[in-house]
Amino acid sequence: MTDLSVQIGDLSLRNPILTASGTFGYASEYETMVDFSKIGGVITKGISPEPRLGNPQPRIWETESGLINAIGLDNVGVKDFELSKLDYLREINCAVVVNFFAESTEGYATLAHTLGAMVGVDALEANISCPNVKSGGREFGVDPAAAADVTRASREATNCPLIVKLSPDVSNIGEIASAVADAGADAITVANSIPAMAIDIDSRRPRLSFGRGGLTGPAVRPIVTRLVYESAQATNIPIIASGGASSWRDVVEFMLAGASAVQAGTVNFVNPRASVEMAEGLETYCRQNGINSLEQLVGAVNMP
Amino acid sequence: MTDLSVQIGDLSLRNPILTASGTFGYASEYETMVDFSKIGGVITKGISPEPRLGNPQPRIWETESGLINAIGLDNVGVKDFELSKLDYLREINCAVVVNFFAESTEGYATLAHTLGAMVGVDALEANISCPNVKSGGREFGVDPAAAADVTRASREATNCPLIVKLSPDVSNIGEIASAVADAGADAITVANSIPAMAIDIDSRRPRLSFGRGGLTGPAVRPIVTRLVYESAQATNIPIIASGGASSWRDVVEFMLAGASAVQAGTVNFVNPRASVEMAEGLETYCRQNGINSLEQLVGAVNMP
Amino acid sequence: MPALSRIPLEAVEEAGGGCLRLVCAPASIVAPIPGQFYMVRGPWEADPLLPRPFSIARFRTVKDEQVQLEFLLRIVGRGTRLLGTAHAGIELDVLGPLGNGFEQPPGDSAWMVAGGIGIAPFPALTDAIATSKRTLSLLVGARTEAEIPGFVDFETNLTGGVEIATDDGSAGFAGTVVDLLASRLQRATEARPSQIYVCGPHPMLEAAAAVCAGAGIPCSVSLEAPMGCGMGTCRGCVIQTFQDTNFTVCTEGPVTDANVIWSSKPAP
Amino acid sequence: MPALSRIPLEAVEEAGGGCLRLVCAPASIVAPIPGQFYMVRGPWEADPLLPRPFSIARFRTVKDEQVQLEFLLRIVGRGTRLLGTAHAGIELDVLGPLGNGFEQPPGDSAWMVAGGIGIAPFPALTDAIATSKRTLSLLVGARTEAEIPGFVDFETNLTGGVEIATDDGSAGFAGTVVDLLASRLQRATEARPSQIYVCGPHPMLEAAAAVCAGAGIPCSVSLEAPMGCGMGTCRGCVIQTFQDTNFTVCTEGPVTDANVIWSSKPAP
Ligand SMILES: Cc1cc2nc3c(=O)[nH]c(=O)nc-3n(C[C@H](O)[C@H](O)[C@H](O)COP(=O)(O)OP(=O)(O)OC[C@H]3O[C@@H](n4cnc5c(N)ncnc54)[C@H](O)[C@@H]3O)c2cc1C
Ligand SMILES: Cc1cc2nc3c(=O)[nH]c(=O)nc-3n(C[C@H](O)[C@H](O)[C@H](O)COP(=O)(O)OP(=O)(O)OC[C@H]3O[C@@H](n4cnc5c(N)ncnc54)[C@H](O)[C@@H]3O)c2cc1C
Ligand SMILES: Cc1cc2nc3c(=O)[nH]c(=O)nc-3n(C[C@H](O)[C@H](O)[C@H](O)COP(=O)(O)O)c2cc1C
Ligand SMILES: Cc1cc2nc3c(=O)[nH]c(=O)nc-3n(C[C@H](O)[C@H](O)[C@H](O)COP(=O)(O)O)c2cc1C
Ligand code: FES
Ligand code: FES
Repeated sequence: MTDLSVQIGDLSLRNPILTASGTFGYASEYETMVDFSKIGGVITKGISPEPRLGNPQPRIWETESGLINAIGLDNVGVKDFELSKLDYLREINCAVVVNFFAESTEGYATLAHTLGAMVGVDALEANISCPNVKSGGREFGVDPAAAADVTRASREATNCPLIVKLSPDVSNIGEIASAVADAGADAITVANSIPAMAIDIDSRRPRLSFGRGGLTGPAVRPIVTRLVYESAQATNIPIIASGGASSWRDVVEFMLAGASAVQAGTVNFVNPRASVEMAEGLETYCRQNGINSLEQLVGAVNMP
Repeated sequence: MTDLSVQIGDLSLRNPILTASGTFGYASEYETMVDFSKIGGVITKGISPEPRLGNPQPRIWETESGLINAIGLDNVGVKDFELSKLDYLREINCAVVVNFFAESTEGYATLAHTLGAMVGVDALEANISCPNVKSGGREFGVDPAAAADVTRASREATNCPLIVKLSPDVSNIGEIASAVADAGADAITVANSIPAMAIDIDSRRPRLSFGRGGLTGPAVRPIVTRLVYESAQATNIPIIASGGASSWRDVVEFMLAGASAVQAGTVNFVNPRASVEMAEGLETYCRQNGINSLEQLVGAVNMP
Repeated sequence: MPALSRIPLEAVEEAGGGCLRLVCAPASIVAPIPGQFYMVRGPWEADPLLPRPFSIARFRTVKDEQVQLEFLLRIVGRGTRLLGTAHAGIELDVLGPLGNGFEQPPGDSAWMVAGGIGIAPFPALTDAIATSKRTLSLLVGARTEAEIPGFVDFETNLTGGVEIATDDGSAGFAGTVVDLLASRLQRATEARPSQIYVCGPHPMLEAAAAVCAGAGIPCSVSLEAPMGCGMGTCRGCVIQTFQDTNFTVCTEGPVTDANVIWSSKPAP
Repeated sequence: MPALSRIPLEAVEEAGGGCLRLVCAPASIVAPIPGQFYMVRGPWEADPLLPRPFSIARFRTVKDEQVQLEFLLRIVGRGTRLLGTAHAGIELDVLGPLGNGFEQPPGDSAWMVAGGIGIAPFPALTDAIATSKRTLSLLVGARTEAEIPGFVDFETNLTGGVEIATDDGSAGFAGTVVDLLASRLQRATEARPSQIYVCGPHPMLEAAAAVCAGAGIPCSVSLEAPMGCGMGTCRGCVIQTFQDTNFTVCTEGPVTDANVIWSSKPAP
């Protein structure tokens, strides 16, 4: 059997398929659908220092092959996460990555410290790129110095493997990727949803209560593939692709572009079993093509 | 009848529908399909100082609700444009905008001077954002100072109305928009195609010979709508939306976000009559909704 | 326990009032509870992307414990248009049953109040209540006569009768179905129902809930909200209750007691 | 003069070798020239986005000067899959006729050489040449017998006969159809054709062109390239000729003399 395992800092994954933050709840929701032992890991909904209700309706709007969301980081908060969600996550047979965000550099550090110390948390993913909240998030993700600061502060606060999730709407993602790598990130996720907007021409109001939102789904995959490629050219730390992956073919494509792992996000809504199907498809593909180690795939695109 | 006319600097358009550069050839190709007197204007394929063959095959690849192209600015060059294309364009009953690009600031200025002096050319659109060529193009479009330089140089070289076409892959398009406005542009086009990439997992080569390409079509519209909105917040010069418009509804949506005119691009391939249908649909919409002047639409979105 | 099944479409039929009946082939799946819903997607490419939520309109168990699902739908946008032009033989991806369904009424009689396509869950509810020999009435409203959805042969079980309301007065009561509800509750001749079930657009539910609260009759509503996942994960369907808490329509609803969402104090 | 027409699909049929016949309803459109093509799109949403190019496989003029178009297609990807599962009654957007078609052969006999679905334009070409009483042969190749496309009832006009080549030797000549062409040209018994028409994948066209050039027989190829617009504007289909000039397949082709694209000097 092909070895699909992936090492990201101190985090070991059985295979490179992770479920993306905000698209897989706290895992228990998919218990009847997903055999967790078939995927690499789950990434939780973004956790904040305090619980958040999120934005009012409407929060999602579908566009051509894409989805715009402005959920507003509706989450249970770190306290309730530990009390009511972590027990379940501890028991599932795959890696558990906790996505988190705060409104200040110190906030990130405090939360990284708290979450990183929880038994059952295998890695942290710092969301420095959420387009859907008024403060915190995206402003850290578009400036290399700010991104490095948040990374460094979080890094110093915990020994837990640290993934930093970047913004896609930058002209030079390589610059941010290497700033974050230098500041101590074990890996980067490329990328969060792409800031977007849709307007109801009848009411003349945005389709989402928040105004803007983040675009995800197959529509954005070609853009994210390019961002993954550019990030891989700029840094040596592992890259986790996130944006539009819908099948094992897309997983292979992202890996060829330079990703070591791939997140299944919006596709979970289209097909809740997608993550397992992606992992199984990847395995079959590797077996049929004589690929013994994923290193033979990562970054193996032949550019002209 | 509703007055759909639009004024962009000294350029008068009968209505706000323009055909996008590179998707409408030199207009004569659509003679049997499009009644030019029903649309605002046509924008030619990008013209360069010398003729260009463009990139080898493959040049286009379809993605979910999108198209990636790396044509490589295949065009007849300015000399042959004047000799063999301009006579036809002079005769058609709508505005003629010539898209152009060069490899240096001086190159832009020289070409702006030459093209701007040609009888029959109603406006120029400077492409400072093409992702599909090795030099020239995009590097001007992601840096406010460089964008301003090219704009200023072109502005000083001609009195012809000057539109500058921006890059979408920037974190702060407003900054570039206002730099270009201050440098003398009459209008900006928001935006060119979004840098993207697709890989053939069998050959492990990019789907396009050039490696990367630009993503267009409905997939990108929500991103471009947001960019139009942000540009409109940052500058007072007219904005021309370009990216994914497929129906008159999309035209209204772009106008609500802040666009004064809208380009029909990839949709011409889906339906060569799309530009006329968009103009007709807009007229009906305005008539049915008691809109006497497009000023009632432009930027009229109610943000939260 | 929701499951994801690929089920061939057996028939697509006009159901009156511009609505369509989608009948699935019998499949080895668990039976739903009336009021539960499914996320449904046809075999198209990535646009439209997401499955669409539909209430179970009717279901029956056929030979070999196979369950046959039936949906009633109104064409309003891109996804329903494609489903409406689908032909027998294509395969649907059907995720469900999802959410919470209706409970049996506490007493002998119950009313169902439908706004337009809000009638969808009521044939199944009627089937379930009819077995318990209760008196059941249906109040159904639409903008105009032509838009009144078909009744899919469940009238026979509507022992309490059917009343129609049209906004334009083209058929039955002239006014909204909530106006009809209020006026019927005031009619002296009418026995008061032990439970009122309401399904329709959000503002109609709120109005009906207020009428029921005023009359002191338990009101069970089936909520609608834009849905991404149907499983509680995307948080797209979450609404805020009068107590400023989140209510996840797909998992805590779609059916819920109205006073969970709106203050049960009657409007002043 | 290309036009954009919305034409109902009258029938979808298996045509052998895994190919399908799409028959359009008669429409008031101009008749194409064999070898021309159409950009075809079904009534789906924005994915797949672009119409797909298909050669006119056959056409006939029916009563009231209506023209009935027929396409032959192989399912290879997303767009052809959707077209293949389309059902009679749906409407297709059909843009064409586009590009340049075949010319009549200069002499009395001609051969048609098809690689797989490259057979598509030849029924129409056969119809057109058959009226002029010339001798016509078809050479058709596929990887294996099961993939040989059907002949759509035009064998009767193939007065020169049909020869088959399969890569795996499962039927007819063992080898590629270009090998078959070369070997047939060398058979002493065979009358040399005045014109050879070739349709198939690009490398096959190039190989066939070299064989024809070696034999000194005019060779007309129908080129394939990814197409966006079919009208010469997107520049997606442009290939470079041996003279380093651009050749726009959709408007200068798809049919062209082979020596416009490849040097007519036979391979050394
Ligand atoms: C729990 C639940 C159960 C349901 N049960 C049923 C049922 O049994 N039967 C049924 O018919 N429906 C039911 N619905 C509603 C149904 O899910 C929606 O009608 C359906 O999802 C619409 O999908 P669509 O793709 O056709 O519309 P979309 O194209 O996705 O549009 C979504 C909504 O936006 C509106 N819209 C679309 N485009 C525009 C535009 N350009 N401008 C303004 N508005 C626009 C549409 O009218 C539609 O209401 C249910 C919903 C829920 C949440
Ligand atoms: C002038 C002209 C005439 C033609 N006439 C005919 C005709 O008469 N009959 C006919 O059947 N065809 C014809 N073709 C070819 C036909 O246009 C293509 O087969 C069709 O466009 C494929 O569309 P699709 O959506 O099914 O494939 P797509 O999904 O768009 O794929 C395009 C190509 O890429 C390949 N591909 C798709 N996905 C992948 C992947 N993941 N990895 C690797 N490769 C992939 C496919 O095999 C296909 O060849 C013609 C082409 C031209 C240019
Ligand atoms: C409904 C929704 C909620 C999301 N919530 C979060 C979140 O809480 N934190 C985060 O970092 N990313 C969040 N994301 C982004 C996803 O994790 C992922 O990066 C993005 O959706 C792109 O991948 P996809 O196209 O596969 O969905 C969310 C995305 C969606 C669609
Ligand atoms: C095939 C193709 C060729 C293009 N060529 C040019 C060009 O020469 N110059 C330019 O400025 N933009 C060019 N563009 C970009 C378009 O003008 C337009 O900005 C873009 O396609 C986005 O709009 P759309 O989504 O409506 O197509 C090209 C786009 C396509 C698809
Ligand atoms: S639909 Fe996703 S949480 Fe309810
Ligand atoms: S297909 Fe667009 S130029 Fe030929």
